[in-house]
Amino acid sequence: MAVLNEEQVMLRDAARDWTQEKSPVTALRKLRDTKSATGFDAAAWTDMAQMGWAGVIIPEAHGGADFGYRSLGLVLEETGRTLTASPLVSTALTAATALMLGGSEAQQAAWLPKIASGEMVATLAVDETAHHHPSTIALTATKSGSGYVLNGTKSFVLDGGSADLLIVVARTSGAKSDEAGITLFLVDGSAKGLTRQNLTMVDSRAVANLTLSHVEVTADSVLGPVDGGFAILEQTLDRARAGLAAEMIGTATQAFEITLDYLKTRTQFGQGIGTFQALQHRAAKLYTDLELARSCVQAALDAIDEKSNDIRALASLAKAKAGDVLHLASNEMVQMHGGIGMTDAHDAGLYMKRARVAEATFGGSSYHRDRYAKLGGF
Amino acid sequence: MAVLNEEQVMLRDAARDWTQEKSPVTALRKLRDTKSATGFDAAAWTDMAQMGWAGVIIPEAHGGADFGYRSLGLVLEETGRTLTASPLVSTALTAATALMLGGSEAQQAAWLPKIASGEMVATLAVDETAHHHPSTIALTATKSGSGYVLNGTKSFVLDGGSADLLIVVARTSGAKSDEAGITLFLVDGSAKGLTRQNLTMVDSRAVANLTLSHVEVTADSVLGPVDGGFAILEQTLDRARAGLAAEMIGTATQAFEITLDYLKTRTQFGQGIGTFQALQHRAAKLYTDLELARSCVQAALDAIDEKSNDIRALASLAKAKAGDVLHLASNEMVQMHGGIGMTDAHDAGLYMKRARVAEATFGGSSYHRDRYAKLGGF
Amino acid sequence: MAELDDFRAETRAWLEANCPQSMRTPMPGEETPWAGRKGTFKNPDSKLWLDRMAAKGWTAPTWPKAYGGGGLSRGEAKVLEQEMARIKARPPLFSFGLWMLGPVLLEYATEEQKLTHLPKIVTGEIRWCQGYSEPGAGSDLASLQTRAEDKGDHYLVNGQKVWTSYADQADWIFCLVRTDTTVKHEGISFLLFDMTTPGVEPRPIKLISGESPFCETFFTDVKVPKAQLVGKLNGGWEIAKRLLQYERQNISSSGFGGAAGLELERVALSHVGEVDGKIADADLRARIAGHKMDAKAFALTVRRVEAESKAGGTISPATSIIKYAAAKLNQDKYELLVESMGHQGLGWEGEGFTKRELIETRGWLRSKGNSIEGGTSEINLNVVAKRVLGLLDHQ
Amino acid sequence: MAELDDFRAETRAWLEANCPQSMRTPMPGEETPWAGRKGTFKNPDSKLWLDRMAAKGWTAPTWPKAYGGGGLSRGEAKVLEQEMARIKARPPLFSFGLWMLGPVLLEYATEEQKLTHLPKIVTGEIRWCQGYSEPGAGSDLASLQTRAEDKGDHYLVNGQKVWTSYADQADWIFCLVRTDTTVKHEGISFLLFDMTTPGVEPRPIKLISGESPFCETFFTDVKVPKAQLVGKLNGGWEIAKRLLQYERQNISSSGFGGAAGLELERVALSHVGEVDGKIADADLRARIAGHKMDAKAFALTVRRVEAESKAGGTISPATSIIKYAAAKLNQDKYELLVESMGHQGLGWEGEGFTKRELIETRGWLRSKGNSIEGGTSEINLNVVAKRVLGLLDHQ
Repeated sequence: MAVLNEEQVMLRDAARDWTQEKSPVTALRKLRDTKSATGFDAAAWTDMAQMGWAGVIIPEAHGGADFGYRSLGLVLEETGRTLTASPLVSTALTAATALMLGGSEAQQAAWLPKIASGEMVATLAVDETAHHHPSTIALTATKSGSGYVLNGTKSFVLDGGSADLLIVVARTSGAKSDEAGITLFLVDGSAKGLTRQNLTMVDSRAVANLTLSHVEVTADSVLGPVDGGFAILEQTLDRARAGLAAEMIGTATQAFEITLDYLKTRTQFGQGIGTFQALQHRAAKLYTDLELARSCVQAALDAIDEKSNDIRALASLAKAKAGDVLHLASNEMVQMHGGIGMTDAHDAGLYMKRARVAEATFGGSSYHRDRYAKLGGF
Repeated sequence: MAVLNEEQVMLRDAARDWTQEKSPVTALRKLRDTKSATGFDAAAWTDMAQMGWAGVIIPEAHGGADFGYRSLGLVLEETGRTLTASPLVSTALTAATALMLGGSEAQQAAWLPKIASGEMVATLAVDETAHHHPSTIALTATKSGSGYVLNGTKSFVLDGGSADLLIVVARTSGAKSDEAGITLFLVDGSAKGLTRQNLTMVDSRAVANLTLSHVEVTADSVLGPVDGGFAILEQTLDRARAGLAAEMIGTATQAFEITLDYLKTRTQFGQGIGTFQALQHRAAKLYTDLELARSCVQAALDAIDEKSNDIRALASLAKAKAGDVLHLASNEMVQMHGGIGMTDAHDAGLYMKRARVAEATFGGSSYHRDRYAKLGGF
Repeated sequence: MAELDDFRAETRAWLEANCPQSMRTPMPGEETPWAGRKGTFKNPDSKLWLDRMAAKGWTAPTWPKAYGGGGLSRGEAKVLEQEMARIKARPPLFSFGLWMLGPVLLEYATEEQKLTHLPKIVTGEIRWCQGYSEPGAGSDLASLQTRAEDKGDHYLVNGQKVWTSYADQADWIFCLVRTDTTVKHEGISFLLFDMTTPGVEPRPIKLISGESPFCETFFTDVKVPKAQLVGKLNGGWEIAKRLLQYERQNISSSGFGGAAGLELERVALSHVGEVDGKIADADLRARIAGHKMDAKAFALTVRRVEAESKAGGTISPATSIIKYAAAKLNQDKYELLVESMGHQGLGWEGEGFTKRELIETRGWLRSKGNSIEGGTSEINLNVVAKRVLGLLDHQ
Repeated sequence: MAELDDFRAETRAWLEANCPQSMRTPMPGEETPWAGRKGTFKNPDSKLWLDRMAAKGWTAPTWPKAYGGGGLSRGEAKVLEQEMARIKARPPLFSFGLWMLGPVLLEYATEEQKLTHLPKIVTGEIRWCQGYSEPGAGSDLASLQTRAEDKGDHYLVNGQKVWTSYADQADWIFCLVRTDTTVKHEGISFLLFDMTTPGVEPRPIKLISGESPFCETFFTDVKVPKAQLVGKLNGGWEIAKRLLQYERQNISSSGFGGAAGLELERVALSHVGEVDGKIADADLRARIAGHKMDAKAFALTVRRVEAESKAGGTISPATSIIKYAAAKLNQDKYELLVESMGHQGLGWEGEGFTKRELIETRGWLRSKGNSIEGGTSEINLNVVAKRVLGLLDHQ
C-alpha cells in the first residue's frame, strides 16, 4: 500500500488547516440555520477551487492537477472531519469522473476546465427511488430527430438544485432493471422541461428531486456509448463510493476524537469517565474498526489510481466498512456524551445525521455486502 | 404467562436434585471416555423413567402423567444444565409427540405405554443432509402389495443407532421439496434392509446415519394420512424445537452460572476479575439475553399446552433465541475462564460442543429467522 | 368475585355513558392530556373526559378517596383497566404527579401535604415537573449542587437543574436540593415549590430531533416555605430513589412506545420492494426478522415479569433488565426503520417527504435518548452486574 | 542495488540447486520441522533442507556469522525471503529459539552464552520452550511464584509453569523465576536450563480440541548453574517483556492461519446448496460476505502497517490492534465454517465425516484459544485504550 508522497502530505496539511480554520462545524450550522438554497457557501467553494481541490483528479490539459483519487481522498477526509458542505463529491469527484471516463474530447474540453476552476457545479443523476439501484432506470430517452427527448424523475440528486450540468442516467432500450440499454446524457441545468425540488435533509446538505418532462437534448449530449452507458456509470460510481468513503472516514475519525477527548475530561462519581473499563473497551474496539476501515479506503483509492482489476470489490468494501464504522462512531458519540450529546447545541447530532445520509448515498452496507458476495461468486 | 403450579415445582425440584446428584457432567465424560455405544446410561434412563419423566406429556390412558410440555420443559432444562445424555428428546419428546398427534388408537396403544415406561427408545428420522430442511425428502416409500417399500437415507438421527422404533419421513408423491406427498412410517429398529452407522459427534451424544434399502413395511405402519404427513411432521417438530430449546436454556443457564462463579473467585492483578467493568457489562448483557430467551421458551411451551394458534412462530422464536444465547454463553464461558477453559479437564468445552450440536438440531437460528419472517408475511 | 362482577357491570355502563366517542380512538401526540394551569385541550372531549374521570377519582383509581382518588381495591382497579381497554378508552390524564410524585407523597408526606397536593394531581389542576439532574452530575445524581439554605422560615434555593421535562409547561416542581455540603447522599432534601416563585427560570433545550421536551432550569434566590419540605431534612435521597423506582416501572410497563404505529416489515416491503412476498434486500430482511423476534421476546418478558411479580409478591429479578432492553429495542427498531426508508427516511422537513416519514425520522433521533434518560444503559448494566449478579466494585 | 542484484542471482541459483522439490509444496501439519533432539522428520527432505540452510546460517539470516547466523543485511534477508517465496519454499525450521529467545540473547546475553546457545538454535539441534505462565497468574504474568533460591554456585528452582508450548518435546527452557519475594516486577529473573535436569517434569495438557500442544511443567529442586542466568539478577522482567514483543510480532505477521486452505464461501455453497449461484441461506450468505470483507480489511491493514512502519521507521499505531483483530477474525471464520457445514461440521472422529471436515472442526475448537494465548483480547483492548488512546487507569 502506498504511503503519502511529499505533495500529498502538503495537500492534506493544507486541507486540514483550511477546514479547521475556515470551515469548522459552525459553518454547516450557519448554512442550516440560514436555510441556504444551494446548501454550500459559494465563497468557501471559490477558496477551495483556488487551492486546486476542484481539479485534483482532472488532467493538467484540462486545468486540473492530475493528482489522482488518493489525493482527492485526502481532501475529502479533511472536509469530512468538519462536515464541510461543498460540491466536492457531486462535482469534483463524481461528475468529473464521469466526464473523464466517458466524455469525448470535445465534452472534456468543454466541461472539465469549468469544473477544475470551480465555476461550475455538476452532478450525476442516477437513483429514482429512495434506495440505490443503479441499473433500475425508468427515465426514458427517446430518439427524436437527431436528438433525444427525456422523460422521468430522479431522486436525491446531490447538489441537484444548483447544478449547472446534470449527467442524467436514462434508459434508451431494455427492461427497467437491465444493465444493457442505459445511456448517459449531459443536460443543462436551465433545460426547458426540467423542474427541481430542493429537499431539506437531516444533514443539511443540498439534494433535489428532478422531474424531466419532455426535455430535449441534442445528439452530442450523449456521454459514452448509446445503450452501453452502464459500464461507465458503474466505474464512475465506484470512484464516487471510494471518495465518499474517504469523506466518511474523516467524519468518523473526528467523531471518535471528539468523543475520546470527552472521555478524558468528563468526570462522574469522582472519576474520569474514560477510566471506566467498559467504555475503554468500546473505545478500543471502535479504534480497531476505524483502522481496519481506513485501510480499505486507502486500498480502494490506490487501486483506482493504479487501475487495478479489483476496483469494484475494493470500492464496495471501502463504502461498506466506512459506513459501518461511521454508523458506530456517530452512535457512540451521542451515547458517550450522555444528555449533552442529545442537544442541538452539541455537534454529536450533526455527525450522526451526516453519517446516515452518507451511509445511504451510493449504496449502503447491505447493498455493498451483497455486491461483494456477487463479485466473489457466491 | 403461566407461573408454575405446585406439581410443576415438585417436578422441577426433583429433576434438579437427581441431575445434580446422579447425573452431573462427569456422567457425560464417562459415556464419552468409555465410548458408549448407545450414548446414554441405561440405568440412569431407567431411573428417569421410574420418576415418570419418559411419560410427562403422554396421556394417563397410555401410562403417562399428562402433565404437558411446559412440565417436560422443566425436566429438560435440568438435564440441559448437567449435559445429561438420555433419550428424553428423541423418545419422550419427539417420538411421543408424533404418535400422539398422528397415531391411530392402535398405534398409540401399542407404543406410547412402552415410551412412558422407558422400556423403548424411539426417534424421528427426518433430515437427509447436514442441514435441517423438513420438506426436502428424497427417501421414497413405494406401494408394494398392501404395504410399502422404503429406499433412501437419513442423517444425524437422534439415538438412531439404538432406537427400537423409527418414525421415518418418506416421500410417497410429489417433487423433492414439496410439502405435499410426505408420509410418516413406523419402522422397527430390527427391520430387514435397515443399516445404521453410529456417528461420534463433538458433544458425545448418540446420533446415527441410516440407510434403508428395500425396507418393507405393512400398511398399518403408516402414521397419519398418506401424502399428508407434513402437517403432523411440522407440528411434531415445533414441539421438539420448543422442548429442545428448554434443554438449551438449562445448558446456557448453567454455563452462565459456572462462569459467574469463576468471575467471583478468580483474581488477577490483585482484583477479582469480576470487578472489571468490561466483564461486568458482558455478564449483564448475557444475563439480559438469558432472561429474554427464557420468556420465549416458556411462552412456546405454554402455547403448545394451551393449543394456541401461534405455536409455529413461538417455537421458531424459542429455538432461535435459545440457540443465540447458548452460543454466546458457551463462547463467553471459554473466554472468561481463560486458559483453563481451553482444557479438556474443564467443562467449558463440553458446554460449547453441546451448544453447537443443539443449535444445529431441528434448525439453527438462521433457519428459524427465515421461518419467522415467512410466518410474519415478509 | 361476585362484587367484582357487579363492579364490572357498573363500570362498563358508566364508561359507556361517559367516555366520549372521540376518546375511544388512537390518540395523536398533540392531544396528549397533560392538563395543568397552562394546559390546552385541542379536542374539547379530552377536557370533558378528564373532568368526568377525575370527579370519580379514577385518574388515580387506587388512591384513597380522602385525597381525591378512586379508593378502589387492586382487583377493582384491574377491572377498570380492562373495561377501559375493552372500549379502547384513552388515558384521561398524563401526569408526572400521578406516576411519580403521588406515590411517594402517599408514603412520605405529612397529612397536610397530602391534602394540599394529591387532589390537584388527581384533577390535573397542577402539572408537576421533576428537578433531579444537574449539568455537572450526569449519571452521578447524588453529586448534585443546587443549594437550599436555611433562612429560618424558608429555604433559599440557588442552582441549576437540567433535563427538567416540560419545566416550561409545569406549575410546580419536586426538586432535589443540597442542604448539607459536608456529606454526599445524606445531605440531600426533597422540596416542592411553585414554578411561578420569583427566581425560577426554565429555558427549553433544543434536541437533535428539533423538539424541546426538556429545560435547563435556573434558581436564583428562590424562597421556599419550610412546610414544603417532604420527609426529613437531609433525608431526601431515600425519597428520591423510591421515586426513581416508580419512574422506571412506568418506563418499563410502557416501553418506549416505538415507531408510531408503523409495522417495520411493512415499511421495508413498501420502500425496499418485495420478491416473492419477501423483502427484496435479503440481508435487511434477516435483520428485521431478528429484530421482530427481539421485540417479541421483550414483550413476552414484560408479561412474564408481571406474572411472576404478581404470583410471587416480590419483584422478578428480570425486572432489572427491562429498561436496558427497552432502550436497545426501540433504538434498533428506529435504525432499521430509517434504513428501510432509505433517503426517504432522512428528511428533516418540507416537501418530498410524507408527514409519517418525517415523524419517524424525528422519532429515530429522539430514540437515541432512550439509553441516556432515566438512567443510562451503562448504569443499568452496572446495576444488573452488582445487584442482580452480585459482582463487586473494582477497588 | 547492484550488489543486491548479484546476491539475488546467487541466492536464486543456490535455492534452485539445494531446495528439494518436496520442500516446494504446501506443508502438512505433521511435517512441521521443529527439529531438536527428539525431532523426527517424517519426510527426509525436511532434514536435508534444514541442514543445507543451517549450514549457510540462513535459518537465522540476519544473525551474526559468529553465532552461526547468515550475517545478511536487512536488504539481503528480504531478497532471500522473496526468492524463497518465489519457489514456494517451506521454512526450513520452526523454532521458539529463532523467533523469541535468539533476539533477546543477542541483546542481553553474555558473549559466552551467545556462543553456547545461538549456534544450536540456528541448526535446530536444541529445541526451546517458554516457561512463562503460571496457574495462579493468568494475564497477570508478573505475579509468578516459581522460586529460584541462591545456593552459592547454583539456583534451586521450585514451582510450576503452565501453557508451556511443547514442553514435552523441548530440550531446553527459558524460564521466568522469582528471585526476590518482597517486590513484584523487580524480583523476577530470566533463567535457561536443560529439560533433562533432574526435577523437571512436563505433563501434557489435553485441550478441548483433543490436541496437547501445551504442558504443565513442574520443577522440584531443579539445580541451575548460575552461569545460566541471562541479564542481571532480578532484572528478568525487562527481558521478559522484550521477548513478548518478539512473540507478538510473530503472531501478528503470521495471523492465526485460519481454516486449512478451505474457502468459506465454497464450503457454504457445497454444504448449504445454492440458488442462482448464491448460497441458498441468504442470512448466512450475508454474514459470510461480511466476514470476507472483514478478512480483506484485516489483510489490507497488515499491509498498511508494514508499509507505514517501513516508511516511517517507527511502528504504526495500528500495530496494536492486529492481535485482537486476528483472533476475532479467525474465530468468526471458524464459527461460520462450522455453521456452514451443519451437523457435518460437528463430528469428532470416525466414520461419516471427511478428514477435511474433522480437521476444520478441531480447528474451530482450537481457535477459541486465539483470544486467550499470547495476551487475552481483554488485555489487548486495555493496552489499546491506555497506550494508544491515552485513557487512564481507574482509581
